[in-house]
Amino acid sequence: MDRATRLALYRSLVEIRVLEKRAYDLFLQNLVKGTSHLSLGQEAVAAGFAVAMRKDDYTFCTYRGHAHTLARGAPMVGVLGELMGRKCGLMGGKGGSMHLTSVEHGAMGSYAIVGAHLPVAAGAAWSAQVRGTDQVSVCFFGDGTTNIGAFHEALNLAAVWKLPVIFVCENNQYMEYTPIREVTAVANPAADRACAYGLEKILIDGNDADVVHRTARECIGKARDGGGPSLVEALTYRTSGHSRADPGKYRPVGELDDWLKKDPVVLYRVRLVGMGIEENALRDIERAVERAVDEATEAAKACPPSGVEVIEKDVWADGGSSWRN
Amino acid sequence: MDRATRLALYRSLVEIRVLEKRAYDLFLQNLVKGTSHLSLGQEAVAAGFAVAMRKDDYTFCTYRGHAHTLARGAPMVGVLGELMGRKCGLMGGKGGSMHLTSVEHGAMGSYAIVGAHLPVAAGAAWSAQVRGTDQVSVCFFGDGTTNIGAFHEALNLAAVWKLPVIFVCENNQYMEYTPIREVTAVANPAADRACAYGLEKILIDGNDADVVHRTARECIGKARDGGGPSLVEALTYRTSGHSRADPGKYRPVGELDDWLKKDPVVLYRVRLVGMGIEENALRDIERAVERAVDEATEAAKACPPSGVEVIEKDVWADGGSSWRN
Amino acid sequence: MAELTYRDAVAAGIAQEMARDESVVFLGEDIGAAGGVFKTTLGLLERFGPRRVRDTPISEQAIIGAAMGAAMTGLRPIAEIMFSDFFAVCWDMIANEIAKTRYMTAGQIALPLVIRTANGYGSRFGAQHSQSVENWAMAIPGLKVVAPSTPLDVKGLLAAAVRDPDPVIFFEHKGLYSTKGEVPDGEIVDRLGTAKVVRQGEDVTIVALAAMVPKSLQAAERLAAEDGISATVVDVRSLVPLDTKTIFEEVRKTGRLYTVEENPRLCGWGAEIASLVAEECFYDLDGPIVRITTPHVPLPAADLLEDNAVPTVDRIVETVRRNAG
Amino acid sequence: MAELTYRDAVAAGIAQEMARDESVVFLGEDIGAAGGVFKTTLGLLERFGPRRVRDTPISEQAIIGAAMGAAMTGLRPIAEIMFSDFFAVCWDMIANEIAKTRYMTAGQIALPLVIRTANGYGSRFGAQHSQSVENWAMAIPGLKVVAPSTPLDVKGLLAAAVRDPDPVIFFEHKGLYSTKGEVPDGEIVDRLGTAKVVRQGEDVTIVALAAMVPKSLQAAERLAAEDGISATVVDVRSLVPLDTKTIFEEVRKTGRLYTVEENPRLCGWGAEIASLVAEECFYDLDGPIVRITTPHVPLPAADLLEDNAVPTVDRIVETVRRNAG
Ligand SMILES: Cc1ncc(C[n+]2csc(CCOP(=O)(O)OP(=O)(O)O)c2C)c(N)n1
Ligand SMILES: Cc1ncc(C[n+]2csc(CCOP(=O)(O)OP(=O)(O)O)c2C)c(N)n1
Ligand SMILES: [Mg+2]
Ligand SMILES: [Mg+2]
Repeated sequence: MDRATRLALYRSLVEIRVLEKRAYDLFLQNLVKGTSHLSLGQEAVAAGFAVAMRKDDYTFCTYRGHAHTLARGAPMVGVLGELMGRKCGLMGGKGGSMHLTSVEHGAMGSYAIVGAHLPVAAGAAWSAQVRGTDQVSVCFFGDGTTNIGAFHEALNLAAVWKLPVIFVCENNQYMEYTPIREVTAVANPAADRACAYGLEKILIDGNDADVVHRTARECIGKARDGGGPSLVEALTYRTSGHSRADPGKYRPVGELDDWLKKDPVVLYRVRLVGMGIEENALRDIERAVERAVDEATEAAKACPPSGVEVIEKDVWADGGSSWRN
Repeated sequence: MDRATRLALYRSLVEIRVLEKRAYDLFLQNLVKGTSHLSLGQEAVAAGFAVAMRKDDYTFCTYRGHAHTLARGAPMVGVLGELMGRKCGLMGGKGGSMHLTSVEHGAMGSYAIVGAHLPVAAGAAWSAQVRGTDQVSVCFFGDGTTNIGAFHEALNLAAVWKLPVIFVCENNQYMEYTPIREVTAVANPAADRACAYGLEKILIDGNDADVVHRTARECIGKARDGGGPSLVEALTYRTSGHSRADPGKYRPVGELDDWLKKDPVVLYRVRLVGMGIEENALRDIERAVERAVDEATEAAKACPPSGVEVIEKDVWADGGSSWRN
Repeated sequence: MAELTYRDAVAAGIAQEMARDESVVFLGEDIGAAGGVFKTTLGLLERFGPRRVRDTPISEQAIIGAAMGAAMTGLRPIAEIMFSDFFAVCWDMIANEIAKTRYMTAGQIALPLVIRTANGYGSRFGAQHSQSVENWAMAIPGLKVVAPSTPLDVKGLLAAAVRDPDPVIFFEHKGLYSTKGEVPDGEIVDRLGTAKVVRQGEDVTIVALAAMVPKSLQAAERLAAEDGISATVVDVRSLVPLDTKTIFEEVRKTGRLYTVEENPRLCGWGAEIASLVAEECFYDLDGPIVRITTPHVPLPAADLLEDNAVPTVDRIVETVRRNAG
Repeated sequence: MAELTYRDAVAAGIAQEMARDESVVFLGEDIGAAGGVFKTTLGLLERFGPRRVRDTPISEQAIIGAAMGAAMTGLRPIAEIMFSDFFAVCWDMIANEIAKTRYMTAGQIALPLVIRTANGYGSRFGAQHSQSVENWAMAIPGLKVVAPSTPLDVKGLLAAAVRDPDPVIFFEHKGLYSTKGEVPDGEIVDRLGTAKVVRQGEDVTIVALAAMVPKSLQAAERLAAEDGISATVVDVRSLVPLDTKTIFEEVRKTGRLYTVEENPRLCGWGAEIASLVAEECFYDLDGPIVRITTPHVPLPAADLLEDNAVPTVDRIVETVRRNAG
């Protein structure tokens, strides 16, 4: 892995970390009114994949989608603006935190009903196959998602049609508040099910950006070459609550601390320094990101809230919502 | 296996065979107006399980459910009457061929939407578990059903809760007209997926009534003893079309003939004779069954059609359908 | 000018559009090699090949999800859901994902797709294969909803649906598949959102949809002959957009409105039209608005029961006769 | 007499029934150890134990299917679907299986069960977590449908629902969870199918449901104070069975009907009531029936947009003022 890639990974990790923290601060300031689901602790999955993707590849993610949307290059002000219900939001406040989308950057939507986007991601991959492009579709979801019907249908279809899609399970150990192991028949909710679709079992350390990136490159390369889908399970942990309102009290004592020792941003920084990359270069990135997030925050705050005139817009392609003549 | 069990199995096989043929004849005579999905060629699965079940166990099956309903002891006249829309039908003509039900005999319904009854069967098993009875729930479905979401959800729940339920996939090689192998990621659509639920792989010859029966006894015994669910794939073939209207032209030449050589009724008869059971005993069974089916046919024909007064009955427990005061 | 069946008009409409536009693709269960379980899609696989015409597993969520993913990435998919009752197994994909995505993304994602389905009573299939669920779709903002009653309208409206930039739910009526009608040669493209006055009268206005249109026409003839009541019959054709202009105009002329709905009573499409008329044409009404619907019950299977549950010609005649007095 | 929140009334109602009847069991996602994501079920696991209170995987089809299977075999399950929007992922189980089974089996199978769910706008969750889908349930024959607006009604109607021998869909309104009200001590059991006149007036009748009830009451106060218009407000409470008696009586007294519906316009519950009134109270009406609904759009996420999409007190006041003139 070359230096540029490593720095790109680090930058992405830091961007997500700082932006997610900012989102939380803004919630505490009552500037983010709705819910929000942060990826603190899970940054390496988003960064590792996004850096391995081509500009015209597709990302599909869940309500826990700030990280993935940002990692594909969506503007910070658009993300924060959306959380705050502002005109400058990626969707002008109509979608909210759970539905971040930036088609321009290949971020094809954040989906808030568990499992729904897996078939959709398969469909985008099918489209690439039919159109004869070599685009790849990457679909992120949680451990809890592996127990819903749509998971099964999407995996089977993708395998049968050999679709260029990577299904990435971010196993952060919990659904909302219930530990995944209490409601799942196998120990590794995604990896142990690859067998059901004739796929290879891929279980990786989701807190190691290099490991994720390498896996991403392999799976994406295979998909692009017509080798069909992959199912990846990345082990990780969300170090904040499920959503903004959750203090995470259901966690056994010590669990969070253990995982904080494996903080993906810290780990990666230590590794880069250990490899001889100058602290300065890293600090430049950190400062630049802080600045960018600050600027985006100010810009979003300065932006007016979305006006009621958009309520009846954009149901249809003609821009309106009329259902009669 | 004792003689009585073997004769019971044979009787059940013959009953299903003769009744299904009769259903087809009645369709040709335009006395059965709706659709019907026969189990010709698949008799050993229904017989093998039903004979192993206890009177208070539960059967759940699909639109292809005449065999299973009959095998649990439902009266022939009720089955034929239902197909013909008569008052004496199991549900007085309201359900039709696809929904045969006889709660009195543990036949808890035939379900016509692919996959739906798997969670329901799990629920009945959960109920037995909660109530502390040792009843077992047996759920039959086709190969095509293994690709729908409800399959996945039911299997996982049953495994996690260690429910006393046996899921039995009758792999008859086809969905309606499409071969299952063309749309499934694994060769054995059910058996190769046991791994995804931490279950044992069980793949059996579904045309051998003894094999099915032995498997049924093992799985049912395990479930009754608190050992949890099983997933069984029984290889078989439907020797008629998918439903009444289907001539089965999509089959490769010779395939049907090959399977007819493995006819479960003929095979079993030959085996019994080979074991020294007297032809006479078998012929007695055959004649008794023919007579019973003839009588049931005449009784059903003699029975008046259901009257329009039942249309607005039995939506609610009070017997009516009123939605207002 | 050729005489086509309603059934053949489906394949003709799809073929016209697939020939015109390379981006139109078609997927569903048994639609390819088998030509559809209702034989509505015969010849399409042969003509357009397996790249564009795909048989799927029994995975309705995957079918609709795949169509959605394909539509947002450059294709114009037509997805078949074999029976409209099965919308229930993929309702999230239809009602929560497809219908809402353009709106939530403030227009970033376009979903030009068609979901075709066989709807309605008449085949004695029972409660899970006979429903009229146009109102399910009509209730969801973001879906256009069409239900033709003639071969000509099938072809023309299907073409319009495929060319429409928004998701269209296309209800074909099972009971009409074998009906025939003249369809001019050459390209036919109709307009969504337009009702048709199929009989002009003076005393009462009957609005109907799909299979209820020919019944209403028959009833109108009888009312004219037996009672001297002259009825206008409007074929609504398109529920969303709704041609309130035509409906209101015809109601204003006669001062009396009857809806004839195959759906069970509560929240049927006729309720919406009745409420619109009761608000916007109140002062033009000469008497109560009367809805003629299936009672609020599931459909029974037996022919006599099924035929008498849905509105019959007799019931339409008697209701209008009694009320228009 | 104690003051309870609407939220606490849920747990109180469930607890009352679980304490009374051993056969009542409760299942859903995060309902046990976590006490529900809306904290509506706190303490139930501790009190009734894991045999009767079960956390499930994210498998809505399995949840509802399990409830169904349990209900037909001797239990009285209460199932929670976390948000009513998720009905869409298990709609087949609700609309095709549970609703139709008693009818199809001519009364052989009883399904005494309750499906509770958090419904409605107000949490800035966006289009997939904020819907009012009472009309989805109302449209399905075989489901009873309840939507209380006060803590007292929550407890009493929930108890009635649990004791009812038929399936009941119980809509709790997210936006009301933190509202408070007096609830007498001791057992409370209300009656399904009864509306409440919550304000008596003379000029117009407003019928409303759930969160629209307090808004309608506020609007009525303003209409009285600002315009001298005296409004009756009816809390419909139960959509199936529907208390047409009370509604008709109140409409007849004032001659004017307004519905206030949170659902998007088309095929809302108010359309049904409007059509009933337009048929059965036509000659008592003094002016058009007016429906005040959310426009036919998905719900936007930003607070300002969400609050203005659904009917506001202002909009109710202005609409009545304009029309009642
Ligand atoms: C079909 C459905 N059921 C339930 C929910 C509520 N819900 C939202 S997030 C969540 C937990 C999801 O867990 P997981 O898939 O592990 O993702 P994570 O939040 O941990 O990233 C649940 C149950 C939902 N959105 N959709
Ligand atoms: C959800 C759903 N999709 C499609 C159908 C239509 N359909 C009825 S039977 C059938 C084939 C089922 O195949 P399989 O599960 O192998 O059972 P078999 O008929 O072979 O016994 C299909 C597609 C259905 N009833 N339900
Ligand atoms: Mg998780
Ligand atoms: Mg099969």
